[in-house]
Amino acid sequence: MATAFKTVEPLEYYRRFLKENCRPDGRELGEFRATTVNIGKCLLGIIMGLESSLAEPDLGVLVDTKLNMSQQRTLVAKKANVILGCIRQSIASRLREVILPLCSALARPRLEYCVQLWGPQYERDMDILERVQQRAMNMMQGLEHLSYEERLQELGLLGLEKRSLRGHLINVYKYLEGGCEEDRARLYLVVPSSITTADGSALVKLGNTTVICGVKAELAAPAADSANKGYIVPNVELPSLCSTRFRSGPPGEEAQAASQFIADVIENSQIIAKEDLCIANGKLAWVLYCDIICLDYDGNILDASAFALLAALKNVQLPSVTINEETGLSEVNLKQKNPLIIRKHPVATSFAIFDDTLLIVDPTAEEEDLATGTVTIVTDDEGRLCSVHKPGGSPLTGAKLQDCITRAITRHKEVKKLIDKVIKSIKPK
Amino acid sequence: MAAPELLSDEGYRADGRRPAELRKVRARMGVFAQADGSAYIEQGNTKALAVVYGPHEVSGAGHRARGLRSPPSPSAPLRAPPLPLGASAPPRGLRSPPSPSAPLRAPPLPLGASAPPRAPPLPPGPLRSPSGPPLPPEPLRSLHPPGLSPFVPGTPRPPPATGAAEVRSLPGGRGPSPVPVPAPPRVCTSPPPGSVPAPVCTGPRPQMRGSRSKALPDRALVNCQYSMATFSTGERRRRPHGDRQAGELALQLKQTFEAAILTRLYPRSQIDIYVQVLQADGGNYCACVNAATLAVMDAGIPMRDYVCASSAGLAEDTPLADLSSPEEAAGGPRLVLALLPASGQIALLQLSARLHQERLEAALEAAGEACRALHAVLDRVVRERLREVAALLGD
Amino acid sequence: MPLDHRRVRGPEESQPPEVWAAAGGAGEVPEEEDAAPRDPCALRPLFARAGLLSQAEGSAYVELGGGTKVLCAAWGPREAAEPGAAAAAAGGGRLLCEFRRAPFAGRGARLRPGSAAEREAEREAAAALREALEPAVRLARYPRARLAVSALLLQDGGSALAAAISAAALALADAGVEMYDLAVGCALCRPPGPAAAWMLQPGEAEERRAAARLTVALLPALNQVSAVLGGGQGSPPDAWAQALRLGLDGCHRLYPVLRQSLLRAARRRDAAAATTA
Amino acid sequence: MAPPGRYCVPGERLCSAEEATAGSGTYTRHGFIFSSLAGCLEKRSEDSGLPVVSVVRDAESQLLPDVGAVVTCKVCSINSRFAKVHILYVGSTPLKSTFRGTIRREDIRATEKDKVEVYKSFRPGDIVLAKVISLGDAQSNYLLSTAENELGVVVARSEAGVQMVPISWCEMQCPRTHTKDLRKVARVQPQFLQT
Amino acid sequence: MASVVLSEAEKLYIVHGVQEDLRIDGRGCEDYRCAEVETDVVSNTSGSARVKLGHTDILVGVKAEMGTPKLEKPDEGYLEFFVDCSANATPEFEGRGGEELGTEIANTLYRVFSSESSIDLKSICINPREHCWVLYVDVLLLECGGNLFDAISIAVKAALFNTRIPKVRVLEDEEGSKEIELSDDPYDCIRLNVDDVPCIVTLSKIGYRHVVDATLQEEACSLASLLISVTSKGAITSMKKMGKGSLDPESIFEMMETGKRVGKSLHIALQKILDEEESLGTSRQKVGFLG
Repeated sequence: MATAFKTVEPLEYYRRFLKENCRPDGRELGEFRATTVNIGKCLLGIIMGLESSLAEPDLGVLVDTKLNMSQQRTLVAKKANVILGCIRQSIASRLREVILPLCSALARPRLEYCVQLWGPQYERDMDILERVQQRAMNMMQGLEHLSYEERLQELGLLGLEKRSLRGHLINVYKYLEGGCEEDRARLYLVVPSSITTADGSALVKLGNTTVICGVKAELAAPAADSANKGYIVPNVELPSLCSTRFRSGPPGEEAQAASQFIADVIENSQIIAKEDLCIANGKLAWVLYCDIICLDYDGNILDASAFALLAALKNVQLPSVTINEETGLSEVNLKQKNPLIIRKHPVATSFAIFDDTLLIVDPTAEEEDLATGTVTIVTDDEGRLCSVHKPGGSPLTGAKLQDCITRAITRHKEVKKLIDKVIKSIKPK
Repeated sequence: MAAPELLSDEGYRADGRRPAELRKVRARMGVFAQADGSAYIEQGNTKALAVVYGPHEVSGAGHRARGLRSPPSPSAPLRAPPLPLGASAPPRGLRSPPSPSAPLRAPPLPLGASAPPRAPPLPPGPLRSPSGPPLPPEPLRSLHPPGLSPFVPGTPRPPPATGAAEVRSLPGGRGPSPVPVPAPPRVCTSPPPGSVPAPVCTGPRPQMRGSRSKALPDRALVNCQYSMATFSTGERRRRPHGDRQAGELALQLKQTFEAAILTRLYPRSQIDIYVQVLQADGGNYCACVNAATLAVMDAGIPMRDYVCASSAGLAEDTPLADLSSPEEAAGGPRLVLALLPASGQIALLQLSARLHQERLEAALEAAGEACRALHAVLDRVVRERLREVAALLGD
Repeated sequence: MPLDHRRVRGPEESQPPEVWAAAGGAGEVPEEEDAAPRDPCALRPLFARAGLLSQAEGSAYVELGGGTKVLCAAWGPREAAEPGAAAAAAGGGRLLCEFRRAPFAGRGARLRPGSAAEREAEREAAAALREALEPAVRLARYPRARLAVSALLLQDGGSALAAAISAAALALADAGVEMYDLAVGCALCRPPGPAAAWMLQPGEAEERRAAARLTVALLPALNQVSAVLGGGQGSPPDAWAQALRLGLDGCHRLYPVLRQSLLRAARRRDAAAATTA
Repeated sequence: MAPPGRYCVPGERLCSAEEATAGSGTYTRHGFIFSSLAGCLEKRSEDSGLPVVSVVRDAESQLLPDVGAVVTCKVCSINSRFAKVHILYVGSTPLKSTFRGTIRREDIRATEKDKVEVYKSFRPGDIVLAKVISLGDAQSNYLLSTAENELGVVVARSEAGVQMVPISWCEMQCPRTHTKDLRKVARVQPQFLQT
Repeated sequence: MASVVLSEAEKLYIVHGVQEDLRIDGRGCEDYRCAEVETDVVSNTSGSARVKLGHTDILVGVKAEMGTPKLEKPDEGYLEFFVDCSANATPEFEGRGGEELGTEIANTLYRVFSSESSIDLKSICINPREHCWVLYVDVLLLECGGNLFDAISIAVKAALFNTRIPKVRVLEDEEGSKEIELSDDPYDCIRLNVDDVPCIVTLSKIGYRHVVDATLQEEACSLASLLISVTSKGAITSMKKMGKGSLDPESIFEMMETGKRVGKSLHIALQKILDEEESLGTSRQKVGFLG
């Protein structure tokens, strides 16, 4: 997508949306992306493809009812027009070679993004959008004589009906579950997880951003200075697999920063008391290696990582260890396992700052690139701040920051609710 | 100061040598066929190999095109189909690689036959191991110019015109060092017109070997690598090269040969000298220098003179030439001298441990003597080599 | 390890609890280590899905019943990074393969990311992957360009390389790279013992105990073998040949599954066309 | 691709080479046509004999700038000898990643090549239509040409930062400041000149 | 890897020749080039060998050093392989250039020696989970004229055959602290039994046929080759397909058969030489690189 922007001034183009209080992917500024958590055991593939997960029995779907469809529709249409406007103004020539790329690159994705939000049954809505597309085509010379369908053929574009299949699925969810949720994070999926070689694992999907966290527990002697403490070793990996922006090889800056951030969160929030990890004072303690790997990088990696870490720790099962008195050797009983004690539930919420004033929650990769700054706020159950992470960027007034914090706290509630729901859903098994 | 036991009361060294005596030196030129020049030298138990590539274009790109060069004879394959080769195959089949005429296709592998390894190519002479029958007539189809000339650097007498001209005219005397095995019809290795591009080499990107920017406008770039086989030393080495010491020695080698080679003849080109210590028993660097000298000559690259290197030390006041590793280990002053014998110029002098300046004279003198002695030996090797090559190319 | 400063430091060394359990006597018994000799020709259920990552141009996920989970992403032709490489690739594109193992992928001790041993293992697997895929890709169609595939092993339940090969082929096809054929990977192993028969798609435990292992990759439509990689206890050629046949047969049986997943992906893409145009 | 027809995967045998000719996304082996893409099968029957079989994907098919292709690119730097550009689209398909290209001075226009000045033809930031004339060699990258009437600058901004309007084949004008700038302009129909 | 550039015509020439069972140097498809083997060339190693196969020149040194057994195999010693593709072979290998190929070969050797039967590792264990011999097998590639793997495997086998590990006695004094004593007699030493050490046979597919012991030029013509390690008894211990091409199953089966056949005779020939040299003992005139 990033390349597609090159033809229109990206920021310029973006501001047009912000003026309309909407974002290219159809969300409003204060709107989170679909969030998915995945703990327990079943195909990881399910989480990544929606349709198969319908089969999943313990599937909780919560759809926001506030955002009603008609409003959404107009939004979409508006957006598409905005874009076409951009194109019209930014191009002197109406040469097909120029317009077509731009339309296909800029306009169509926008239109289609929200296709899933209305079933094809709404004839009228389709008309709205078809019209938009027609407009796009009228802008192209040499096609005036053709009818709309013919032009589609000519240009190898698809009629919109064909694309709205995926819309069905989402609707199905809507009907499945009428549950209502405070915020605008539209879709929560709850499917059990996957990695059996890890002692605990979770997969979190925040829109497209997908992060998996696996926790492996090992035994080691505590550090000399803190004899009664165990270790928690977080490690965030951004492999080249998750986005072209990362090279393979040793962790880059962003990965290192993320690891450090997670480490700070763990440290500050006391998510787990390290004392709990100590088995024999000064002799033996647990080491929790928390490896967080990003599978699909579409922005807001910090929120996802923190979330994944929490969820993974939630379902860690440690074997019981006893110190044999006479031999002094420790014995591990792998049969008998018990969960970790999670003291706090820190939740991270990230905002992107536009032009020093506009705040956008849960930024996508695109948005992060364009934003003038970002800020991440971590709060715990009592709504206390665990960490405020603002790596430079444009300044932020105290009031704005306060605003962020309040939003973060509300966000925390929902996420907490989600986690509990997840845990409950997998308890029976 | 030097430990006393370096010299017995009778004035003999630990290995029975006299103070000024060298260890047994044995050398051979043209060990490898594919390199432009190569040589092997034994000084006592110290064994070293040297290989020379070039002069060639500095950027690696041209190099990869060359790929591994066997002696170039571009049209050979098309002109010489396998069968005719049989005719030219030597009668003494077993020791030649199987060729149709040789009746030896039957056993899939004439290994057993080849057991007492190939005889040295040299005609009788003090430097040759006696074993093995003499070499077969060389069916070397001499499409390529003779790379080696009878011209021996540093010799007072004027070189035969042809040879000398040879060396100067064709860049780097690209001629292969003729190997005693009958050369199979070579498939051209320099890309002929319309050749397919090189197979994507999984090896290093050529860039890593010097880019064009390193090319010197007025002379050739001498590029050296010094490496010691992991098994060459008593204690196993972890890496053959790439450590600081190896880098330092490579640099010294480079400087030494920049002094000796007539680099002005090859502007904007590169000459690679790779030395490899196979077995280390003192004076490794010296052995490498001597081997490299031979290799450079084998490659037909003009030099001012031989470069002969030898080490020397002192036991009390008696200078010791050509130290062995125990003698080196014994501590005491030790200097390494690289000499251009004819002119008597010093290419490199390195003195470790401190030493009073008038005692330097003695040591230096000893080293100088050693170098001159070595020069005599190397000279003999070269001349025999040339005679033999001349013979091969003659008929 | 060298990369320590790039990652959050942990203790110098630590042991997995299994070690101590063994010391405690109670030898751990992995559940899939079923004493009952399973049908050697039985394939484990395979779940494959193509086109699931938003950022990658093509992607695929393959999971085996054994618990092996591999995620693959592929990127279509890019400009070859360095000019020298471009020259080398003038005849056709270059295929760059990467293979990574998640630190928690293995049973027992955690694989320390960035450690020399780990890098070595990954590099070797990557090379094997490349050799298995190269014959399937029409590199000649992409002059001066490079194609990239990177596989991430999330969990190793045996037959990891085979799964990676299949997944990588799917990812490439999903990315719209022109290929002669898909590549289907399949692993076998021979348990110790004189008369033991080769079995298809060994689980992790079986693989660990195996006397000999073999991984084959097949281009099913062309019936060409693109990878043979195996070793272990010596046995006469015909035994290996028979193992090879078994493996190839396994590939043929896996093919439909992969094919279906790819078709589904293609339909899906057309249905919701070009969300990433 | 009006009706969603048959889908196929790489290596799938489509038909024998006798009954059709191989189109895009396919290859021929031992007298049969195979698919080389995962996509939708398309049979377009040419009036001239055999139908063309090809396998098509939607927009995101992986194509490269090929010799003769018309590409849309953005000028990123110029000097007296050539202009360096980023190729963004091949025909009407956006590329996944930009490819670097070069428009040499002598390839800018067809006539009076010797009089051409690069800076009078392109400026950094311009959107240019060009044609690929060579893939280049080890050193250079894609070589492009604008030596045709339809090729050249299609989008350009003036110093004032506004879209300029083409007024002749070699000039564009800034609607705000009315200053004229020299460009190698792609021919555009008059009816679009005022916008 | 070192490679030569061939024109289409030259490739055609080679391929056609192979079809006729005639190769550019006059060999048949199943013939090896003349190989020269000499053991004990580097005196300060436990065992060494040099193999010259056509233009491929390999030097292998084996050093036995004392180490601690691996955790999973407390009662066995182990082998360590290291392959140094020195710049001697080709300037491309200068610096770190040869490492990629080096590690590839080393990995292959590990796989070839993976089956426990190949060498009796228990015999080189001194005392369980404390001391054992570690055999560092260091391969030095001096010149490569094709078919590296075979040449290297031959050299390795020869070197292992030549290896002599000093006998050691473990003395245990009263407070249980162990002491290791090296026997000073150079002649009482452990020899390794190399009967089951496999050799690698690389079969390169050229046209519709496959050849063994391909030269560089032939390697340039072959898209895919199968690497098989065969024991003297004709058992296959490992297989690997190499190269960017693919093979059809039938040809693989043929190749395995050929590989077995050739491999066996290879072993016989090699063993013959080794025994010959052995019989000569110290009287043998060492030639090394002077020959």
